[in-house]
Amino acid sequence: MGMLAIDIGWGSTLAIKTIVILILVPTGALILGYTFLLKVMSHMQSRLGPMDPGGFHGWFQLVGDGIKFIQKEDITPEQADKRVFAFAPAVVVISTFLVFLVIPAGPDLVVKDLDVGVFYALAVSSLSVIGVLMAGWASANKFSLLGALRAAAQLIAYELPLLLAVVGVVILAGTMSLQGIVRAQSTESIFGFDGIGFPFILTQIIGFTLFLVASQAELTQTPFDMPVAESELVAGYMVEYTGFRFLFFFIGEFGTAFAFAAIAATLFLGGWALPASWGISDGVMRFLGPGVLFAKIMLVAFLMFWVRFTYPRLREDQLQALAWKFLIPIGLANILLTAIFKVAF
Amino acid sequence: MNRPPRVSEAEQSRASTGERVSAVGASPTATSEPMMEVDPRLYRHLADAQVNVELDTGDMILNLGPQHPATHGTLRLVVRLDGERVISADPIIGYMHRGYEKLTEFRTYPQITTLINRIDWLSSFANEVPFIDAAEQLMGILAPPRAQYIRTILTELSRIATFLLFLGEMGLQVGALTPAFYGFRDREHILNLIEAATGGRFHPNFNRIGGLKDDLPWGWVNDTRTAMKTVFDACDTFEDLVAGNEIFEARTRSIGIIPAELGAAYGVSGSNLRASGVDWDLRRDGKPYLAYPEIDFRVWTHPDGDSFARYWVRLQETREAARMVLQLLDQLPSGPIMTKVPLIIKVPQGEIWVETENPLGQMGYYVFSKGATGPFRVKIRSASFSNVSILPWLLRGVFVPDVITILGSLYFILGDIDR
Amino acid sequence: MSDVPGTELDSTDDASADEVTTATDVEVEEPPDPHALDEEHAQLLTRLEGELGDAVLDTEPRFGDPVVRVRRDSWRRAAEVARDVLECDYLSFISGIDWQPAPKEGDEDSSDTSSPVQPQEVSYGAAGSDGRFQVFAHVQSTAHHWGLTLKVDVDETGMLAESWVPVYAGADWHERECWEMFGISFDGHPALRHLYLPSAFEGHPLRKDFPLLSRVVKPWPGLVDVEAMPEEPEEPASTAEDTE
Amino acid sequence: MKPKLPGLVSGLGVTLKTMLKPAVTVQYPHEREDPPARARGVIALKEENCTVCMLCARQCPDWCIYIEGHKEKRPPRREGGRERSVSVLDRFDIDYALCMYCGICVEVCPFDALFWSPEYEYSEWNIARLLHDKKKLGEWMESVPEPEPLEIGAEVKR
Repeated sequence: MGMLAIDIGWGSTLAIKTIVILILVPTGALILGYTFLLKVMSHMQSRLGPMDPGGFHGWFQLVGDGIKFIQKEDITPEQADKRVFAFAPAVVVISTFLVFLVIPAGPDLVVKDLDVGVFYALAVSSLSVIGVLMAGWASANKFSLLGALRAAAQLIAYELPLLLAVVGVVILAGTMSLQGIVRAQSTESIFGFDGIGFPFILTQIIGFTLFLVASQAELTQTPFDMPVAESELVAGYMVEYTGFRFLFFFIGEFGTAFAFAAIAATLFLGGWALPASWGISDGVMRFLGPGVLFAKIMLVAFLMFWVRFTYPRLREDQLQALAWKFLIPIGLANILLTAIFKVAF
Repeated sequence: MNRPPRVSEAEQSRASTGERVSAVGASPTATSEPMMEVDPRLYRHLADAQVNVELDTGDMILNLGPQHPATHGTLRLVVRLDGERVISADPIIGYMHRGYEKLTEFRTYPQITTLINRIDWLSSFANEVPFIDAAEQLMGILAPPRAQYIRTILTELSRIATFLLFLGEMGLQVGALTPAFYGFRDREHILNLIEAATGGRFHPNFNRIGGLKDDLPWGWVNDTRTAMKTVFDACDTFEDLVAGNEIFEARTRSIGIIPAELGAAYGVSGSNLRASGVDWDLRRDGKPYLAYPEIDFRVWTHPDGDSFARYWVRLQETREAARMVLQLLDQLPSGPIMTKVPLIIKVPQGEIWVETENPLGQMGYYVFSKGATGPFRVKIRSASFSNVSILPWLLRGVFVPDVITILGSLYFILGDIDR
Repeated sequence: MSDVPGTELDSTDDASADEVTTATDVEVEEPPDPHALDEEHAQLLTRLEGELGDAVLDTEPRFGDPVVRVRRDSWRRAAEVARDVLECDYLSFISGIDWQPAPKEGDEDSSDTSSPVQPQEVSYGAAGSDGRFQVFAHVQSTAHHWGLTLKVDVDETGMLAESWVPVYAGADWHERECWEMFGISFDGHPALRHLYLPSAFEGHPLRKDFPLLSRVVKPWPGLVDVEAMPEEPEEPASTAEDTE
Repeated sequence: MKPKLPGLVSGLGVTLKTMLKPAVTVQYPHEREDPPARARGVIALKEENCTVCMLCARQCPDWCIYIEGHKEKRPPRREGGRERSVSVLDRFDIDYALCMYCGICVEVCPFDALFWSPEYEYSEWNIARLLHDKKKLGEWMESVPEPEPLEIGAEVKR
């Protein structure tokens, strides 16, 4: 890890990295939330979205919201299970921060390049289910209880398709470490032509769509946003939360969206790397990498939010049927297909 | 400029067969909860509604409302749930009861017209029409043809405004955020038209006994024609965005099926009943009123009687209303706006029942007059009151999200229920 | 149009029934009687009378809509006949009416003309009535698009009418509202409880003797009058009359 | 009929098209949408026409017009004629917190003293200030538009 000129030892580099992650996730959530939830959604609904706060196109809106939430009174319902109620948002947000440990943003801009990177990322992302259940149960409110039970059923049902979608990529790359996958995508070539490297989306288009659909469900976004269905359960498990705790949930929601977009970009669109044939040295990539990754994240996030703003919501039994009867068989078929291609070529 | 109706062939063919989803059993038997057998297709989602006894979890009583995003106002639905499935639903109304029938006993006729357009505030012009018609018939006078035509145009405009809001709103009930904004955006054109002619966007107060308060402003007819074009485009957008959407169809097909006989027994009217296959529209079948006999229009029905059918029928009726407005504009006669009417209006003794086809259903007034400047008693029959009275039967054995879909598809207004 | 049998002949009602138009100075030539029934409704009426026989006390067409008053004990039977024989499967509404004129609120000479002054003597509507309270309903046919209005008297002591819930499922709410507003209870109704008003509400608002409370609280701005010239004698409150 | 794309795809098309089209919203404080001439925004009082006949106060369903007046002696029009006694307006308040903008007062006034003006920006922090007195109602007079021409085919009132 000789990134910096002077060697400041293992401990402090880790400290710097955690600080970077602690800053990166909320800002990532803010940027994503601002561009998509405020600006893109409004333009899709033929309106302008916030224009006044912060002068140019209301960029200060979400920062202002954050400050507003912080200074808001923090209400705990009287019959709530106090400790569980207080701790639930933390559990939801922890899983978001943990995911960013393995996502590479440059040749060596990664906190810890685990060999089981993909497996770790998806395992950690399912931690939030516990937080959601805790929130729903502890706030002693019928609506939030309903929301939490729906969320639990949904998140568990969609872990499997999420994993199956990723297995195809792992077969093609031959490794589970994200850095390795990124390297594979930039160096390999498709049938001899290596002008654009080999982003796995080209052959893994089924895997990509499966991953997007499953991550929509993980993020409880509109085709699958039963846990937070405004017209039914008002705000699902977040009903009783106000002030700073609600801010946690907000960061959790958009942070996870940022994380899933990052994983999708890394696995399918080649992550921070540009194709090796373009001959850009690692030194330059160290600065260029985060920008490229950010652009790809924005592309994937646009797809996710575009679907979120257009489609109505499914019912949970239809959602479960979709997962078990439709997505999982497709995931398995995709794996089989990739394996055959891998062996054949 | 009459555009052919953009209707998918499947709906077209099934709608024209006109067969009605019939309740196999006889009318409701004499038990408190009118249990009855229903046609097997309907029973599909009722059948697996039996309480799973072996788990024997206690029922949870949930209050949907009066403060709830899906209840269009202050309807309170006390729902007994077993898990996510509704065992019994009891709508509690009256949070918005303003006591109109008592108020009418202390008002003169002009004052009442300003009040009654606040019953169904979305299509407020349409509320005034039956009352004014009743008073005019009692007095034996008839509004001049131009006034009748302008009244019909404004009624159809308020129908389009109400339905555009519904087409967007229904998307929101089922979870899509965007259609609601399209509904409001396109409705603005219609409200601007109504405001240009009458002075008020929501409460026009344009009707007088014997005619209208004033004539149309300059250039209003051309503005209306261009507005009708945006209505057709809006309907096409909703067709693509909501009606054609497979998720929307999955959420609304065969949900909340109202058999025609039971709907009639409960007094369900308007698009809700036409969506169950009943070919009945007061503008064509009832006593002739306003300028409807002079124009030809098609009454849309749908055989299924489920939430999707109600959405589909209202979508076609919006297009039909836009075509009707264009016809009316072409045949708009010139002439006076008001007949000779005494300054202080005294309606002679008598009673009359007048009902019209309002956007939400059939609205009627039974006016008793004893020759004073105000009526003796006015019975206001509002459409949403009966449309909502079928909820206890309709919501049995239904999932919670489907409760919201059914509430959205019945499309009631709280002011209309509570009067 | 048979006359109102037995009960005190109420002249004003008949006078206006056949006198064609009463609008003061609208000169219009003699239109056909506005109340005439078209042959569809006339035939409907005869079938109903044939079916119910002497249970029908009086019928009177009102603007093309037959109004039929039936005996108290055959109210539910009339509904069954309407639904089965006349195929009127659509229940429009059921409601009540209190024929007693509202007492003149406030003192006699107060020049409060905010609400219209109703005539004080008692007069009944079409097809008459033999008491203060009446329940009336309107039913229609979804297939043949005809309809009729049925009325029944409710005696002031019992305040009881037969419930239509066994015949029309939709009658439930209408009858609850009628019970709540007039105090007419319906036997055979599953659960007569408040529909609009809070459960602790006593009194029946739509009865004529129930005051409109919102008006009692605030003085009427129209009561104020232009002060007379200081030295002139107090003018008679003429301005109040002519505006009536 | 354009080829029937599956609903899911055509729905996405609609939102994308709308995203690229300009927004329709009016940024209120900076841009303003002026209401049509007939909009019933506020009621203006032309004091000279008012003869304190109290008709508007009596016909108003919301009881929101409060009038006080007194009689005065005025010199006769023609010399030698009898002295005229004329009612003079002391107080004419309209409580816009109660008013429902029905327009009965404007119509029932026999002396054309009340007019409609499309002005709508008179919201207040304190509800008591919504009681506009005679002077304020007079100020609204110049925002009353000229009666605009009617549609063709309309009978021009004599």
